[in-house]
Amino acid sequence: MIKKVLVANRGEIAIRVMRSCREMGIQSVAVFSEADRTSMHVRYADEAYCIGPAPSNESYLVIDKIIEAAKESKADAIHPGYGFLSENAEFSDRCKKEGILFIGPSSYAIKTMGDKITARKTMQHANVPVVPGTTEPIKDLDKAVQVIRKIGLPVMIKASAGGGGKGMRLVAKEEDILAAVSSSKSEAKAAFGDDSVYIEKYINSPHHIEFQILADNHGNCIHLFERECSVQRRHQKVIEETPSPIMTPEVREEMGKHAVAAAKAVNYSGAGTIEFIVDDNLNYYFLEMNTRLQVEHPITERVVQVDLVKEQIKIVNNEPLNLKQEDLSQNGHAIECRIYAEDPENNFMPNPGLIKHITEPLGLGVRHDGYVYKGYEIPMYYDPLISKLIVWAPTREETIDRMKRALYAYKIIGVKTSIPFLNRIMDVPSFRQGRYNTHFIQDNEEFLLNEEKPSQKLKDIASIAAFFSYLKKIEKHQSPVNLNGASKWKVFGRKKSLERL
Amino acid sequence: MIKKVLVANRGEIAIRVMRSCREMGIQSVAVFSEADRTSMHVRYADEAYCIGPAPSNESYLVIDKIIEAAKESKADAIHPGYGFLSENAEFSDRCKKEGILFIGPSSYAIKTMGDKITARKTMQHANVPVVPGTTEPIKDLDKAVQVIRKIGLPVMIKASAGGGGKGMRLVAKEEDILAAVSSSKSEAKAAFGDDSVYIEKYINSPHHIEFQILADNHGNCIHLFERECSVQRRHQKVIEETPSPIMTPEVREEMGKHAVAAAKAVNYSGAGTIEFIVDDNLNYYFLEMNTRLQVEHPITERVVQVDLVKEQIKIVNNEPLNLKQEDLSQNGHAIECRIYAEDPENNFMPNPGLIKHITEPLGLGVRHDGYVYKGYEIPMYYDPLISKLIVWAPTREETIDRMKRALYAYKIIGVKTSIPFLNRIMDVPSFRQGRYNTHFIQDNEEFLLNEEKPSQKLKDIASIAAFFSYLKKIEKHQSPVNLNGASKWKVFGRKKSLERL
Amino acid sequence: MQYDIKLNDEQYKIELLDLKNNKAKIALDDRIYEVDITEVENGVYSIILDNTSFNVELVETENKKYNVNTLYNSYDIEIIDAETRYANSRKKEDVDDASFISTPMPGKIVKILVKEGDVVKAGDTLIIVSAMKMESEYKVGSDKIVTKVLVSEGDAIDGHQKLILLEDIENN
Amino acid sequence: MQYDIKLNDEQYKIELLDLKNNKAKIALDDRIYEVDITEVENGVYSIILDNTSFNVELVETENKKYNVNTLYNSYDIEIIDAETRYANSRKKEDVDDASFISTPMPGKIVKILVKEGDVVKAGDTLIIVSAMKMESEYKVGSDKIVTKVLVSEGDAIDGHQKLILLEDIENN
Repeated sequence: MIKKVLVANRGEIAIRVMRSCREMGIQSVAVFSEADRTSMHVRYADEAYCIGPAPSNESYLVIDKIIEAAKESKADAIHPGYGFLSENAEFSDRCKKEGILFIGPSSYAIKTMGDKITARKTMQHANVPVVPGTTEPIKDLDKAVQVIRKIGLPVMIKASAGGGGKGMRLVAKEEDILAAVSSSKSEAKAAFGDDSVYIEKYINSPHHIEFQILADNHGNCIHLFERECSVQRRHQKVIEETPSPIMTPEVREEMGKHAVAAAKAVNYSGAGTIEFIVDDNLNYYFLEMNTRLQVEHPITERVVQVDLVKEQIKIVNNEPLNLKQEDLSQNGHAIECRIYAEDPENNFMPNPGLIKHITEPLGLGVRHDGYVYKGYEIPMYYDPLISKLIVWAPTREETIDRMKRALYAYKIIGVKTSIPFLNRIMDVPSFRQGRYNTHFIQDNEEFLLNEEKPSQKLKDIASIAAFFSYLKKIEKHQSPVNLNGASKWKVFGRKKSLERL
Repeated sequence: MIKKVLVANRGEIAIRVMRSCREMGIQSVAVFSEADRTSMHVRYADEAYCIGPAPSNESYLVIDKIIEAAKESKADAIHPGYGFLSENAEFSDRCKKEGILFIGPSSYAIKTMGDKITARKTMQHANVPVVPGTTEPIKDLDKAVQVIRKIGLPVMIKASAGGGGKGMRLVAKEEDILAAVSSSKSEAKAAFGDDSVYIEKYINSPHHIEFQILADNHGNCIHLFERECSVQRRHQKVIEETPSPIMTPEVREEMGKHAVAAAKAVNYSGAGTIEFIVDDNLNYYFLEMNTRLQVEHPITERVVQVDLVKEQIKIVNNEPLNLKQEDLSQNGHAIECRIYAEDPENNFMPNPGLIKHITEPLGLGVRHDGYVYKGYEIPMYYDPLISKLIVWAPTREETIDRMKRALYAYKIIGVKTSIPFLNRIMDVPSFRQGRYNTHFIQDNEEFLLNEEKPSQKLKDIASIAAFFSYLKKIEKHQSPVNLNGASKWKVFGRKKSLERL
Repeated sequence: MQYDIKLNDEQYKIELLDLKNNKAKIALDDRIYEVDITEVENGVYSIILDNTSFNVELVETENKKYNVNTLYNSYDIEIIDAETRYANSRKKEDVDDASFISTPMPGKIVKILVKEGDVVKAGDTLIIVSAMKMESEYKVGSDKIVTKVLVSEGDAIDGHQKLILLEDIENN
Repeated sequence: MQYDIKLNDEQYKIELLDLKNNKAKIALDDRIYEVDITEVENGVYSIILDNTSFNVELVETENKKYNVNTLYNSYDIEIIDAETRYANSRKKEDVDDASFISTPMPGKIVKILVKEGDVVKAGDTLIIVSAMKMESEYKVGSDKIVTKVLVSEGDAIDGHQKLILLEDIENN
């Protein structure tokens, strides 16, 4: 039985994991870089260990330091969160070797799913549909061209070792094939030291739909239905929802079965996600598997009413799953908005800095998973995710209304955030109607980035507030500190008071 | 269709109502007393009207002022919240007369249920079980004594016009009858101007269990199951939960039917609560009806997955209920803790004052309905409720664990609160086991009020924090302001720095 | 430099032995602590001692007096420096022969039952104060004379504000 | 007393005509407002105008300059008082002939591509800065000479910090 968990992460996910630990009576251990001494996860944890300088590759990514902290704290298990070491096969192995439980899958599952081509082959073996394309890395330029002609245009060229869009090329026209393949290969070589590429049929107006799965060490594997993640900006998810507005019960059941088959094909254990690319006719193809907890896991938690972190821990405790596929259902609708410290008006430039004020949204149907607080300075070294706003209601329409209500009440001063941008997404007709694909943000860019024109009155209200703030400062400099908050102020020759301002 | 709602209330409930309005696209109007200019409901609303001085009887209780604000703002409807004018039959009538929709029942329902004896009679008529006792007000002392002898001891003597425990007497022994009746009558006379009393059989180890009902204007009436409210201190609810840990499906169904019958007996419209007193053998008796939204309504909202304020508004809009009794079920478990500004160590004395700091609990399964913020001063004129912490989980046990986790993260500095007291309730074995009745707090007073003895280390940690705060202040006075936060400080002759402290 | 520190009814010596960035070495009587301490929010300290993470929240209630909260405990802590020691020694004598009525919290004066010059007996109610709908009676602990009534009925008052001044009867 | 106030690119006259408790009468050009205004939290104002409730949140970014937020809009507002006017008139001439590279946010210097004395052409990248895992290239807008490089590779920098000083070529 796990009694103490080291969380090898920071930010909102570290706290989210620790909350479930606390509910289970498990002690939590934080690790932190020198830039994170004041971070909330350090304050929330029972124990805290400094593991080095600010840059991740000198702290959160250094396996030796994490293991050392785990040993010093006598932690039974390590939860990697998402990002950092969460999909590092070596780390999974190392934990095993050191006798520490890794709250995640085996290195075999991570490695198999981590290599795109191996994953494709494994899925084909398990009869999980994959995007038509090559199953072998192609090193030869001529071969690539042949294959593309066979599959038929348009196609995507992707780096075998790749990720994050690097080495990826879309080819729509015959005459662009040669240039695209060669630039993809050279970019892959530069980024990953391996110029292997593979080729996939390009799906028009694609939807990104993923299935959450849970598998225990006793051969049980279930899926917890889908998440629709097509609202993306530069391949980064912005908003997720469940159920998917385009899904049908029949396709859901089929895809769920394939998701379970995919997980079983790698003897998966723990929580994982099977990502599919889906076209408008609900043809679906395996895209990849994320062998960890996802950022967007809370929408599934709400709709399926399961605590995924607790399930992860129970699985590592060797308990059999007590959730049965036939008992699970989707209950109402949930949407997650990711709140980033970034400036939508300035090309979404990250905007780290000091949180001068924060009002968090609360109330019925609202879950807010964050970590920043008033006076906290978001460091520039890590992901600019501030928090996740998760909203539930019985229907999709009411969920959107509730999300707008929550965004209305969510205020952060000090850093720019994506809140106004997210609010505008809720107003886009095609989003309201649930008719959108991964081109959604691109297609609606103009509407989304066009700030509402404020009225003269609103501008004057803003001016008045600034003016009073100025007057108050002036007053403070001109009169000595007064203790009861009420002072007489005669700058303008008339008796005026700025009390309570 | 209602387009604008005036909320004739303040504090958390005003905001809770406005949140649902906002989700429905309804404008909200706040009213506020002079003491409430900075209150969150004024900030949250679309419009705000000052209605007089701080004391409630000069502002929130003055019907004319509320009506005037409603007219000036052109509000279609008034939501009274709970307390204040929410169960005032005259107010309901007045709204009707002025052509403003009252989001609550008719004055007939309020009046009938407001008078205990009329309510008893009406219930007997509707075959709803009532506590054995008198159905006529007893003015005569001798008559009272006779009746008591007939019912058999122990009995409760209650004021007909009463409420809040005033005029209430428990009589256990024959020789105490005379004194109890006469003191009850004189207290009733003084408090309500009416010395009528009635007599009820006293229920040993009673449970307070109430049923939420909803009734529309088309003859539909449903119940949304029970809430267990037996954790009380001086007749004030402290913690509520649903489902009740002592309930059986059979009794629940029976009680639900009686609750619906009770509401129908007064042609009820809107949301209401039928309170029952229940003994250890699940014999249950009608106690009273609350003809308004209850403080504890959110636990029902979570478990039955309904927004009760939206339902209230839809009913007043003359829509038929679209919830059907047969479709409703209880989903998991929810507990509410009421967080008061009071000092449990000092006889629960109200503790108004300035909120110097607040950290609200967040995360999976947690709903927090509050209204205070950092820098807000809780006024001394109103109820000291700061917020309601509502927690949900699939099982009762997990809900308690989650509540403890939420209470752990909930920090308020500046006023004393009931948080540590509530946390201790979660640890009482009989609470954990769900075996408790309305004597619970009294029975466990010693455990509940005994603060955990801190270790020497913990006391030293506290001393160190105070000491640093002191040193920091000293430093500030001795050296000029420094802008980059890092200063050299040589008070002790050695090179030391207090930077970042 | 050594200070006295009072925690509730206990008193210790406290001394800062060393400080570098957030790392402090502190002696409390003969207990030596090496802590990593930082004020993360105004009045909120994060302290790491032997890798255990503590959160402490405090408010300065009066000059050099703090109300300090750890997880579920609350302490009144006072730092006694040279200045305080001097002030205390001066105050000593005249503390016992004067007296007053005050309330622990803000409220409103409902009723004043005495006037200046009244002789009151131990247990007599002098004043009734309401706060948050609850009325409390404030009584006198021993026989006294009312020397001054500082408030009127209807006044809003702060916590710890002097409401009525009293003197022992022997002194008059 | 009348002030100039700049909101984004617009400029108005602003004057406080009357103030009593929270109630203020204010002129903005010829628009007169009577508002109930109160700072509810540090930097957060609640303003009631004709019974409409507004929430405004602001941060002083520089002396007399504010970033002000209403519901979904954000403004840069500057109060121009006599002092500012004087300072502005003095600065005027030497603004145009000097220039520099800075970044809008804190970050870390990844690479510096120029050294002092280099002649650079419009569009040349001078420096690469990373913040939150994203690298940005900072280019020069017109032909210039690099007069000073104020930072080194690996340095952590603040937003708006001057990194490289430039001068027009004609001046040399």
